[in-house]
Amino acid sequence: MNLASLLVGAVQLALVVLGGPLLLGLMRVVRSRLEGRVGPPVSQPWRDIAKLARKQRTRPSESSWIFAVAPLVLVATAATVAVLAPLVTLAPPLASSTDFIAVIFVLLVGSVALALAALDTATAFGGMGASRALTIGALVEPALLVAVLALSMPLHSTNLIAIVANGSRHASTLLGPSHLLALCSFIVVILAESGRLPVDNPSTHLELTMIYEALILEYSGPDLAAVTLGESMRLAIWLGLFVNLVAPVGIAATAHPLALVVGLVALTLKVVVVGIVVAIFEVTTAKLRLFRLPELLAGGFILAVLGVVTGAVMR
Amino acid sequence: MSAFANSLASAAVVVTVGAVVVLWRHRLRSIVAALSVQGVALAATAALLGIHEHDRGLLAVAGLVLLVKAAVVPGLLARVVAANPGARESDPLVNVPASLVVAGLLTLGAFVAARPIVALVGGPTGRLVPLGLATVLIGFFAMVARRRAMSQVVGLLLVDNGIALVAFLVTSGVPVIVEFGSTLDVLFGVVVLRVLLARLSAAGFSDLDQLRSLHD
Amino acid sequence: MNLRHSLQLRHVDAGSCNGCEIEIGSVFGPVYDAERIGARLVASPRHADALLVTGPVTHNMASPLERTYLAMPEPRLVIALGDCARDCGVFSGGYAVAGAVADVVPVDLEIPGCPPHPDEIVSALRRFTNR
Amino acid sequence: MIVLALVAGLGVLATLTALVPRAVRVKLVAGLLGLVEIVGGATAIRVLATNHAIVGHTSSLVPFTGVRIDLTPLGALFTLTTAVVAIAATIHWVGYRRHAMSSVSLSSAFALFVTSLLLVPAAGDIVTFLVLWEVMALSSLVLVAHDHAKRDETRQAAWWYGAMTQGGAALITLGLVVLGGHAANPSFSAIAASASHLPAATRGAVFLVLLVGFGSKAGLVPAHVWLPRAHAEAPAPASALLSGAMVNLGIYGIVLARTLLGVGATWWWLVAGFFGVISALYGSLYAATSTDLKRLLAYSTSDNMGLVVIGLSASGLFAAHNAAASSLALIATLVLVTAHALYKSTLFLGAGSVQYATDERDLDRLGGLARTMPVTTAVIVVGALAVAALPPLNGFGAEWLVVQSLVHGLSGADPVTTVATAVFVAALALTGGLTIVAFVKAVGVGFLGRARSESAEHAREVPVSMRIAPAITAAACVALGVAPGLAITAISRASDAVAPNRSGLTATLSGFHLQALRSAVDPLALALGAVAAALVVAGLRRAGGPRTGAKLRVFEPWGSGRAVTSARMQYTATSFAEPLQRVFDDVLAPQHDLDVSHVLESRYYVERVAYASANDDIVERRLYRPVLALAAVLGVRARGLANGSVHRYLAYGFVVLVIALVVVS
Repeated sequence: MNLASLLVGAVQLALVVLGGPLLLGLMRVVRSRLEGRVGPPVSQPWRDIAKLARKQRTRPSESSWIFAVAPLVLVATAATVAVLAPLVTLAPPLASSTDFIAVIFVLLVGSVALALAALDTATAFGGMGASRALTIGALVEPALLVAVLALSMPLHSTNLIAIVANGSRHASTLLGPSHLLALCSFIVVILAESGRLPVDNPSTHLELTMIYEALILEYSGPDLAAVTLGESMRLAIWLGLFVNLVAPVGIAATAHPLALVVGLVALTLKVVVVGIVVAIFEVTTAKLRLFRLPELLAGGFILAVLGVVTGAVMR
Repeated sequence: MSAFANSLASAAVVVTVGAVVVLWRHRLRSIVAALSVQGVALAATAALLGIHEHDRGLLAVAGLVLLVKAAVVPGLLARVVAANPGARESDPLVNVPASLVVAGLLTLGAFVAARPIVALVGGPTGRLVPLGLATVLIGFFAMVARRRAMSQVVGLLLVDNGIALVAFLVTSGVPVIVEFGSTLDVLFGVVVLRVLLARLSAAGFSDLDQLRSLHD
Repeated sequence: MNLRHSLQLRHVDAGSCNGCEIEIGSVFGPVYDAERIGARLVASPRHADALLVTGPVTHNMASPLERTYLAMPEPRLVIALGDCARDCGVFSGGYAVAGAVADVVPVDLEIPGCPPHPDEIVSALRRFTNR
Repeated sequence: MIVLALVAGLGVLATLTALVPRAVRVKLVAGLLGLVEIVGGATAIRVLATNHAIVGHTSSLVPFTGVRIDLTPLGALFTLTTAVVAIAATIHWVGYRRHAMSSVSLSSAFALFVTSLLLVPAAGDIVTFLVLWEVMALSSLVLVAHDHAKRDETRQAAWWYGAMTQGGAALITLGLVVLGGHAANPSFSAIAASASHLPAATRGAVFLVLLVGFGSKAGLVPAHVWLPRAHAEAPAPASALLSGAMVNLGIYGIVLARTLLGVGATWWWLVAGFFGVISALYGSLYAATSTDLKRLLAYSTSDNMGLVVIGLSASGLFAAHNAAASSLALIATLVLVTAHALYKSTLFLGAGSVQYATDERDLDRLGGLARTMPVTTAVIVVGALAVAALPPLNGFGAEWLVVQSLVHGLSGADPVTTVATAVFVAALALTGGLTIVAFVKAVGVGFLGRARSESAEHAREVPVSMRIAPAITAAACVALGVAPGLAITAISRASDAVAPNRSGLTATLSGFHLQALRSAVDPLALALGAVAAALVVAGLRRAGGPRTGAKLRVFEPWGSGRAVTSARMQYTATSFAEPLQRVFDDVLAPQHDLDVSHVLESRYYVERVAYASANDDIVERRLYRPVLALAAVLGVRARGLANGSVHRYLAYGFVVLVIALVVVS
């Protein structure tokens, strides 16, 4: 880990922190336009965060330190991943230990913290959200890890940088059916993990249909700002990883400033495109009932299994 | 990995995924659509093999497969569905998540079971045989696990498509005439089944388990 | 208070005839689209900057209204929407009515009308969002 | 040799010391036991540090064969793990004594149990092994049955445990005796040398017998039924030992079978892997749906042992084609075993503290303990995050290594192994997800929110020794999590004793590095990065807030405008697990019972609605109950044979004698 790679990590972190809420804003704008509305400005989530930061924090009387710590954990884990993951560049700090599974589990720490905090509020909604979010999380896990297994097959390594670098060097890997199947399964995983339609409706006001929103009903002020920021960072990270697994075009192979600029622009463009696609998909889809979700997730799982089988067959 | 190997594998994978989608979706329209996509992929497999081996006969078979399995047969079934466009496989005997897990296990099983064939044929074609075998197994399972008569017909066609895929991959095209014959057989079978289906639904049966009442 | 172009609203129906609710619905619909000025309805008073109250306050809703107000983080605003919220309107003196919104929680802004036109609601909200 | 004799001697002394008067008993026994544990642990550390086994033989003590000691690095790792867990359990015991744990029989059983646990891995021949194994089994049975006079559940647990453990021991004896008979020598080293001359079928049969025997000790499904009962009913220090040390010895036994028999055929490990997968999924599913804290922990033990066996199977399967992945899988397994010992004993000791403070094990009657029992809660949170395999705790490193071995094992694998590996990964993943559900539920419902019962509301933090004990193991979880390098040398030496390490695994103090396989992970860096980021965000949060007025306000929870005054408005453990229970309805087949009674005057008015749902162990219900019922029926039938006539009994004896003579001739 040298100074240059730390700098690169800082660039990635800054991009994810600044860009996460903007991505969320962009998706809301696309949604509004498709609904025939002008919609909020793209910067609206940032305006909300800035305002929330100047409001009062509230804490339910029954809660403990878990409630206070969870938003910090959520943002901190997302920030850690933002620094380490191959988003803008293939040379982030600690490149040799940027492991796919580690990335997944670090993000998982944030989800678990939020679920515990929701149970800590002693409200029915919090428990409901935690129960549903974790049930989905548990059912997503097989699809996710088997997809990772399929992605790791060409190199027999789960090092995320190595996987992305291999894709950028050998385009034929990217077009291999095993890789494509794993990525299809990855889409299901991302929709579920980041609480987008058809898994969860991020703009619902009905408590009884909520999944992820129900977790954070008790947060206010700076806490809510942190949670909003953390969630949007996670969305940006998932989409960023996805686009780099699909098409690692333009990703900076070194920490050279020019390459970094190219990488920055390329990543932004790719994530914007995918974000728009996801938003369009969301407008055209209805939310699935909670008990239909296992069907979707099992579908993701079997795509990943097919990916592994195809990968093994093609060897 | 050559472009040929990659695209051949992709086409074969789409055939298997088509079978999975039949288990995955509830709407009969989607199921028939999946069958059609599978037909296209099957034709693509044949066409790729034909191009690769400069075999005109195989290209002709590809054309026939495209016509029959991607257009005519799904078209016939789609007309049955059109009578009742919202028809769904709403309560299958084995629920969807469990079916999909079973499909996964069948695919893994096919991979193990196809070892001797893969060893015998080898090469970029022979190694894809497990995918065809998986399609056959999933098709059989769809017939067992689904209630609607339409799903059963589709299951049968999945089995047939799977066998066709294996045949293409193993022999790089059975003698053209055999393939012609079997494809036309399928067409004939579907026509008969289509008539039967229309009769059944006219008589008010859609769930095959209801046919048991005829026995009593 | 400068809300910097961001105004989260928690809506409480304190006993309204639902006329105002219909107008609120169209405020956030395609025609008037209050989201473009940075206003948004939220699911929890903890997330809200302003309480959007409709209807006269009935006896049953007086305590929930007050709790909702107290549950909001400071600084907080209350908007009384419609004539009933301002002075109980036609329900004034009804046996179920506890009083106007101002009798239960401190009101910062009143939007008159029965029901108020969506335009008026949007322009009232603009006074907070400065857009 | 001498030190091990010292351990045994002190252990026996501690057992006898239980006879001293009650006033000083616990302190004296605990002191002596502490000495036993420290000496045992130190011996194990010496073996691991020098990489030299302690070997010895004395012809006294046991007739014919004597006692043979052979503490290899592998055994030493298990002894060391046991020693750490036992130290914590003993400290906890000192505080726990109010709960009738200070009686003569229980004190001596506890001492004997700890001593035998420490010594089983040091056994160098069949007889020594089996004798120690039986001592361990019987002394733990006494502990499980501690409350048998008062509680029916305890009696049941003791019956199940006794029957299962003796059945397992019988199988182990059978398997080992076959091997020893062939080698004509009871020592393990002689058996290992001669077992390769056995016919393949015999070796396979012996492996299966040993797998089932040791598997029942490790709590593998379907031989797990004793586990949720025994672990739940035993007093906390004993549960910690059962789950943190004794089940490990079941795993030790399976590894021992591998060292004795060699890697063997593929099908061995497919069978083992099958049981591993079933145990992992079944255990985690029941853990996720249990509402009893200690049952939940027990099922989770079953699940973790399943994962361990998955790792062992992967190691066996990969041995033929990929030595690197095979040895990595073995190391990963041992890392997982030690990690499990630490976090599970933390959790059991913490659960014991909760039971001590509230007299409750039911999650739905706990809650709110984060404020009344902060230390215990913090300890439980660490244990729960570790068992959920979240970084930077030790469970994460273990699970990461297992996944790595599976990923690398795919390289060069034949279709059968590939399929097995894919199934292993899927099982591992689903298990991981379900474990998170289980432990978020355990912590969230059991410790956070509002107290759900009087006793939980008035809970007081437990005595200091009971706070220290789980804190020791929790600290070890954190330490080995962020600095896995501390233990990896010892663990790879232990695995070297079974199969040489070819994985190229090196561990710096802060992480695992697999140079040859281009994978690495660095929990310390992750933790430091996250903590730094969290501090920055905390600073920003502090800087934010309104210019005027209070920055933080404590207010009642939001109940949609209603005053939330009742703890019953919270989600319960049952409701928390309800979505999962519905998803896995076909597997769990829970029993629902809805009883609606109407008022006399009209059917349209309901007087009372009673709803009961039971989620009892389906293996027990569908597999064991019918068999037991059949046995009971046969027993009743057999009663006809015994009608009290002495002549008839003599006739039976005569017939048997005649048959025996015929058979012999």
